[in-house]
Amino acid sequence: MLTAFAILTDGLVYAAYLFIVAIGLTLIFGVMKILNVTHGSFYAFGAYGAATAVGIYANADWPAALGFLFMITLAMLVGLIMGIILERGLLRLVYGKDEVVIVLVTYATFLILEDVIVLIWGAQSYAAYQPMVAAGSIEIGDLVLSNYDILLVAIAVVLAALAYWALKYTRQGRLLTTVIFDRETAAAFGINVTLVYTATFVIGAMLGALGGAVMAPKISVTLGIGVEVIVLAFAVVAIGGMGSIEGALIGALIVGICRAAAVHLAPQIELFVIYGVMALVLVARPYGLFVRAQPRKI
Amino acid sequence: PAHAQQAPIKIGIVSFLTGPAASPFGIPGRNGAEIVLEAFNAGKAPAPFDKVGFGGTKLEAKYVDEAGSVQNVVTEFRNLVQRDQVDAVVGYISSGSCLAVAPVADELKALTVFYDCGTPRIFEEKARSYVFRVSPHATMDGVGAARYLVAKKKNLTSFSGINQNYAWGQDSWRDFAGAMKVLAPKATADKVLFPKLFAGEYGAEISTLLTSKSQAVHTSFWNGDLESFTYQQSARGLDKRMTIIMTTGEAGMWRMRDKLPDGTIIGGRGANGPLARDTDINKWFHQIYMDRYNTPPTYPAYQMAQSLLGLKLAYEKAKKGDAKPTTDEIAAAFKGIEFTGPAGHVKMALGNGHQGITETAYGTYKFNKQKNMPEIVDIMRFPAECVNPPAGIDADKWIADGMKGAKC
Amino acid sequence: MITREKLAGGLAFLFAAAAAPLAPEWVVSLATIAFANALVVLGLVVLWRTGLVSFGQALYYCIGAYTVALIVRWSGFTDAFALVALGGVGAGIVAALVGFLLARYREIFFAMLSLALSMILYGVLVKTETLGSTDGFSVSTPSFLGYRPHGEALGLSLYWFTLAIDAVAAVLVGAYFRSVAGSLATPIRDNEIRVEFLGVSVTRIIHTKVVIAGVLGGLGGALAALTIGHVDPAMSYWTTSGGFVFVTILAGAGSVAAAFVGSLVFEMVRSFAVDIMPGLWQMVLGSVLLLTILFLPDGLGSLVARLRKREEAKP
Amino acid sequence: MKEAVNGDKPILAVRDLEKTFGSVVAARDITVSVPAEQTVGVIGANGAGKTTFVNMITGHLTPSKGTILFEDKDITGMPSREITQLGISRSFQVAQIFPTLSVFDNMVIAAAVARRAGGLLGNVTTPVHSPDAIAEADATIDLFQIDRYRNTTASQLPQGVRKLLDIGMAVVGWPRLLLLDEPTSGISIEEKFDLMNVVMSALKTRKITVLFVEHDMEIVARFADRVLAFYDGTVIADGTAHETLDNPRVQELISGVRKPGGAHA
Amino acid sequence: MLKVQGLNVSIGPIPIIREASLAVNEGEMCGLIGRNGAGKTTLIRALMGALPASGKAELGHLDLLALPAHRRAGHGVGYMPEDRRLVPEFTVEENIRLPTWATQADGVDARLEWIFSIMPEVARFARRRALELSGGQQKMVALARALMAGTRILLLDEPFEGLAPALARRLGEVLANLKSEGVSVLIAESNEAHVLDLLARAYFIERGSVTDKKL
Ligand SMILES: Nc1ncnc2c1ncn2[C@@H]1O[C@H](COP(=O)(O)OP(=O)(O)OP(=O)(O)O)[C@@H](O)[C@H]1O
Ligand SMILES: Nc1ncnc2c1ncn2[C@@H]1O[C@H](COP(=O)(O)OP(=O)(O)OP(=O)(O)O)[C@@H](O)[C@H]1O
Ligand SMILES: [Mg+2]
Ligand SMILES: [Mg+2]
Repeated sequence: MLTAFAILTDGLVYAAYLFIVAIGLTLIFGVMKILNVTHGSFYAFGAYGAATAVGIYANADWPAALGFLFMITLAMLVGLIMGIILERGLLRLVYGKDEVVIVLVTYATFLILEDVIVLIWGAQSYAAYQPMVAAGSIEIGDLVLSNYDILLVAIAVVLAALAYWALKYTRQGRLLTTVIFDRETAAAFGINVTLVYTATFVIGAMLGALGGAVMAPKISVTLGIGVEVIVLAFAVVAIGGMGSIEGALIGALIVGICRAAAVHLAPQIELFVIYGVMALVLVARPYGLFVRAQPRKI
Repeated sequence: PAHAQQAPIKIGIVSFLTGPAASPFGIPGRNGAEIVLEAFNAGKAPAPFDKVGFGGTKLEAKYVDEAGSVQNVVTEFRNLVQRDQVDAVVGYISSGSCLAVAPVADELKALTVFYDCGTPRIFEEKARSYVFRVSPHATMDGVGAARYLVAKKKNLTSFSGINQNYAWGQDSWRDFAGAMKVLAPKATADKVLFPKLFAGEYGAEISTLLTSKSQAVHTSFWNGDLESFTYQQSARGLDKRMTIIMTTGEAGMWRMRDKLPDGTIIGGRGANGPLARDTDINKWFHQIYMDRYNTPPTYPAYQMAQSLLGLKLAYEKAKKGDAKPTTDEIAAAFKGIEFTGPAGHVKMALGNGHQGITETAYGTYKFNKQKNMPEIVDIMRFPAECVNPPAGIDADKWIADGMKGAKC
Repeated sequence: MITREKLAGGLAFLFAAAAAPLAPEWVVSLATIAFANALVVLGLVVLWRTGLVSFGQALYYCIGAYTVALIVRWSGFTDAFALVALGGVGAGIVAALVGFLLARYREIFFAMLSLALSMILYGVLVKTETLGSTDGFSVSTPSFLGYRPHGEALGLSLYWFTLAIDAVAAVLVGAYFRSVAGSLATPIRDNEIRVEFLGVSVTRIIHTKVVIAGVLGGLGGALAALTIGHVDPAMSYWTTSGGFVFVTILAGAGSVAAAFVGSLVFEMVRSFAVDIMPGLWQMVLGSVLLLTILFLPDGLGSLVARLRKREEAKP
Repeated sequence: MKEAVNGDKPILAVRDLEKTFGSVVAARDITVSVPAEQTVGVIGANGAGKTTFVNMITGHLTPSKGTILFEDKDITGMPSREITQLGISRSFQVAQIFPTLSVFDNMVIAAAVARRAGGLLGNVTTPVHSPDAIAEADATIDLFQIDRYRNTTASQLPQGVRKLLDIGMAVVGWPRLLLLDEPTSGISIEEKFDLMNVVMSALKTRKITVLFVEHDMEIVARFADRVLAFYDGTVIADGTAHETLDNPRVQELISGVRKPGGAHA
Repeated sequence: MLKVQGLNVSIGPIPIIREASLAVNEGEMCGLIGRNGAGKTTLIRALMGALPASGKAELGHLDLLALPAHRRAGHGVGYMPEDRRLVPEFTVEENIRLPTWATQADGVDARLEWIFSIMPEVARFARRRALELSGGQQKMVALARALMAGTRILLLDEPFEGLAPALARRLGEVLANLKSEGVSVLIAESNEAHVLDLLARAYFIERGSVTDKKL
């Protein structure tokens, strides 16, 4: 019983982590058809930015809640700036090229940014645990849960709801669907495609940075954290169906619960869980759980 | 005057300069090399290491990144030897790198000293001619941890392990669990967890451990993962329920400071850092490192220093007159050499004189609030012959057979 | 019909073979690895022409390498010809099996599924402690039909051996590109419906390509195992695949020769970057890739085409 | 209707065909048999089910009900590539070409595929640029009068030329049954008749049975031996071109001709 | 209403439209007729901003070419691309409403009502998703969508291609009647038979050059 409860909570927390990490990626893919490897850099920069912020606020002795907000704001600011620079300065030049080539552009950017981290922050690692410590914990039976983890789940739920609502029920969301389908038509019917692209990429970048920021208190902010995140996020997004927000949510839940169950019940298979689940889902549904409708061609 | 003209001796230093292993191991290792080589060139190392450079000839270092695939590592090794014509290579942190480089080094007849990689397989699988490792292999870490735990926790009935799912983590756990079987046969291994390397998120693992009845948990995590695990577990109070044994904790304690829970059992892959004895040469090394980098040297720096000291001695032992000794002569001199460095007394006792052994030490972590400094208290030392297999016996087999012949 | 390309390729091959004894050893070994990896890249080119990119080509690379390594380890058999052939066959069999699955996928899903498959192999190998887990294990030096070279001779033999296999692969893949099945690559990328209505099974053609790329990947891995003398599970890790895709883009899908040139250039750039900027080599690599994409959108291979155009423009 | 011309079996026999998409009935109760070498025109309102009918015959859609026989072989539900291999080929309402290849390459690949040795090895061992395939491709390009665009990349083609290329790619394999879905829509009026004349007579010479969907009644009247009229998923008229086009329901619902007899200006 | 003068359009290095001039008066239905490859589509796409163009194009007093592509629809320009381009996951009705989402025009419901009244067959499948429609049905929806946006001028690229003659005739008459609403129409056609009798005026285009021709 306790195990079942633990699996559920651990799964939820892990799913929240995956979802927060993947949502920016799936958004950018969904709209721009770009499999954005730089997402790992956004995550890393967000985390480093957050660690810097936490360093500032820990020294300044601000209240914890304020510190947390400061951390998130600073990280998202980092995402905003990076997003604008990359989209306006680089991606703009390669739109229309082969999908794979664009993936490689983002990969190259990612490589460069990895070293930019070294130039800015050096090779040492940073800690930002204060917000997590401040959040405290609650005890449920034998289990102790960190309130910060519960906060993460809440953030994920809010993000998912916001994104779903924004895409399905707002004017902008529907315009986005048009841009996704065809840029030229969208422009011909009055949609500012350039702006949509920039906005999407910047929002995606900010979400990536947000992912890094909220994870920063839990982890050691160190070189290479971006690499791990990329594949994880790709897997979640592929399971859910590329570009689908609800898919990313369900994908994150499936992987989260499966992984938690594996750790508790069969730790030896933990390493395969994510790829195993991905392979199984893709075998059953070749294009992921949520597929975008294809027009009739004949 | 003759040797003022002599071309410098070139040494290739290979260490992680980028990637996740750079900060905990690669950079301290590299830094250790830098200051020690500088001291050698200035002739300022304490006796018997006080000759300028190696036997009077200055040294020149070339630093190479170990990051990348084994393929890249081997290619860069060849480049060092064949393109840059270095006289010796000192380096490597990953056991995979060492295993791949060893045969190439022998084939190219290139003198190579491994400084941090831990796998005992290097000299167990095959006799090596030009490859040396001054630092003891990793068996000592698991055995030492088990001995310390058993000595400190009398009524241990159950323990768990959380180790990274790759060779280092698996080997570390195998050694520790094997030693526990010998030393505390009544205690059972409960949860055996192997999260992915660099997983970053350990929520489910911590829950599993929280719901277990173990009194201790063993981990060979390092840096990023170690810190993430430490922060996450302390938010959920795992250390209040059981003692954590961190076999590489020493390398991370200066960074985690008061976040590392008091009472954690700390190892440093030998008597390194705060676990090292208070000798003159240790004080010297600690001082020059502090002076330059403003932070105490951690075990990779010690391992690098020990390796360079060993190489220097071997070189000088081989050197006859003014001529540069040949690689074969240095290798022959290196075999079975003994010396005392910052991390204590080294004896090249295993692997036909190619593999060093030293004593090891474990202690209990305590953050000294007054001094605002981490401390290791309750240090227990284990002689080299107590935690290392005797010559000619494979480490795994030695543990499995009950660690026969251990002299404690 | 001997075209100028073929002639140039043949001359380049002869030059590469003849120049080796004069070159420093480290150049030869670097080139050997580059040319072994080039086979994997060639496989990716075969797929890429169909619009498919595999982020899991390391699967076959690793299988080729482990096939060789395990045979050597268990039987002590060291003949390079047989070993490399078996490496290719082993990877080919795996490719033929997973091809039934992979051939249904396109675009990013093809890439992701192949990535997943290679990561599953990675997981299995990491879990196999008897094979050294992530540390891997060594492969003893090969023999060539009874000839057992050492030292410099071994390096040269491996180099020529790799070059010979490359040449055979290049000729066969070139012929494949000119065949009906090979020329359907672009059509499949452009419009599968039309291809089906021409009476061709798209799935089967893609399956064939998966197998061809798999065999090439296996051959590359087998050669790499012999050259490096060591295998480890990272050969199956996604970053390894990513590296191959990187080289493929660098080389361009334009011609067979580009794969070899691209691979060699990449190895050299990487090695010099590590040499000159040990802490910032990723930045150098990334910049090289970016500049290539921006200024040579069709890869290094297109340089040749440009030169030729300029030449033709001259009277 | 006049069944077989000289006593032999129909080349295409369709019985009780039905196709539903959810609640939409795109085709129902369609029974038609086409004798060899006949040229059949298909007309109908938009959304009447003409394309659906062609799609079922060529295997793109599986009928919900009914059978399709081609030369007495049941091809119902067979994949389209196998049906093509049997000798049925088609063109499309929206041109299906290879946009990144030149017109010539489009054509030569279609030609090479049609005349390859077959099988897996046949595909791999036959070169695509065989003299045969090249000759056939060039001849077809000439036939369709698009040689001006021979080396143009297909994505840059004007809409009309795309359609010609599309039809050319269906014709270049010289099938036994050819289905054309709105071959002339989008093709400028000056070219239309000339072109249809040349193509149709080439097809006649080769004894190819043709079924073409068409909205231009003059073309239908000129080239079809027989005309089927579709409305709301069923065949509402089937007869010679005259019989069908004079049918008052057809005039009201499809051709929009108010006075019987003449097509509109 | 629409005045084009000395318009040049190149795709890459190739000039496609050369010095094209034409004018459509208010409420007038005007043809742009030419054979395949003459440049009709290119000209219209340039007017919509999908291709860069030089020269002059004025809508009323508005300099069309100076306006970024997405701002043109807001000035009452309705466009029907020759390859339809409906958004597959929207319903037919959503596709028709689409331009008004971007421009945030008023009176949308009334206009939709009116469009449905002149094209009752579109109303019949208004709730179906655009991705399943037949070619001709999609054409109708694309026309309806253009009508939604085109309060001042409609740029229609081969609107009747693929429509059954009965329907094509009726729609032609509907378009001709837009005169009463003051909407101008420019119809590109390769098949003048469809439209000739409905047109007030027609321009002929050949190899990128436009000539005025009395009917
Ligand atoms: N991307 C392009 N690059 C180069 N040339 C192009 C491109 N697109 C179109 N063209 C050329 O521009 C010319 C005009 O094409 P356009 O599509 O405007 O013709 P059209 O009059 O609309 O013909 P249709 O009636 O067949 O639709 C053609 O000769 C075509 O080959
Ligand atoms: N895949 C599909 N899903 C749902 N409905 C479909 C599908 N394909 C066709 N339909 C519907 O079936 C009916 C017949 O379509 P079809 O394409 O056969 O018409 P058509 O006679 O070819 O018309 P047109 O002259 O406009 O091309 C239409 O109402 C169409 O919406
Ligand atoms: Mg149709
Ligand atoms: Mg056109």
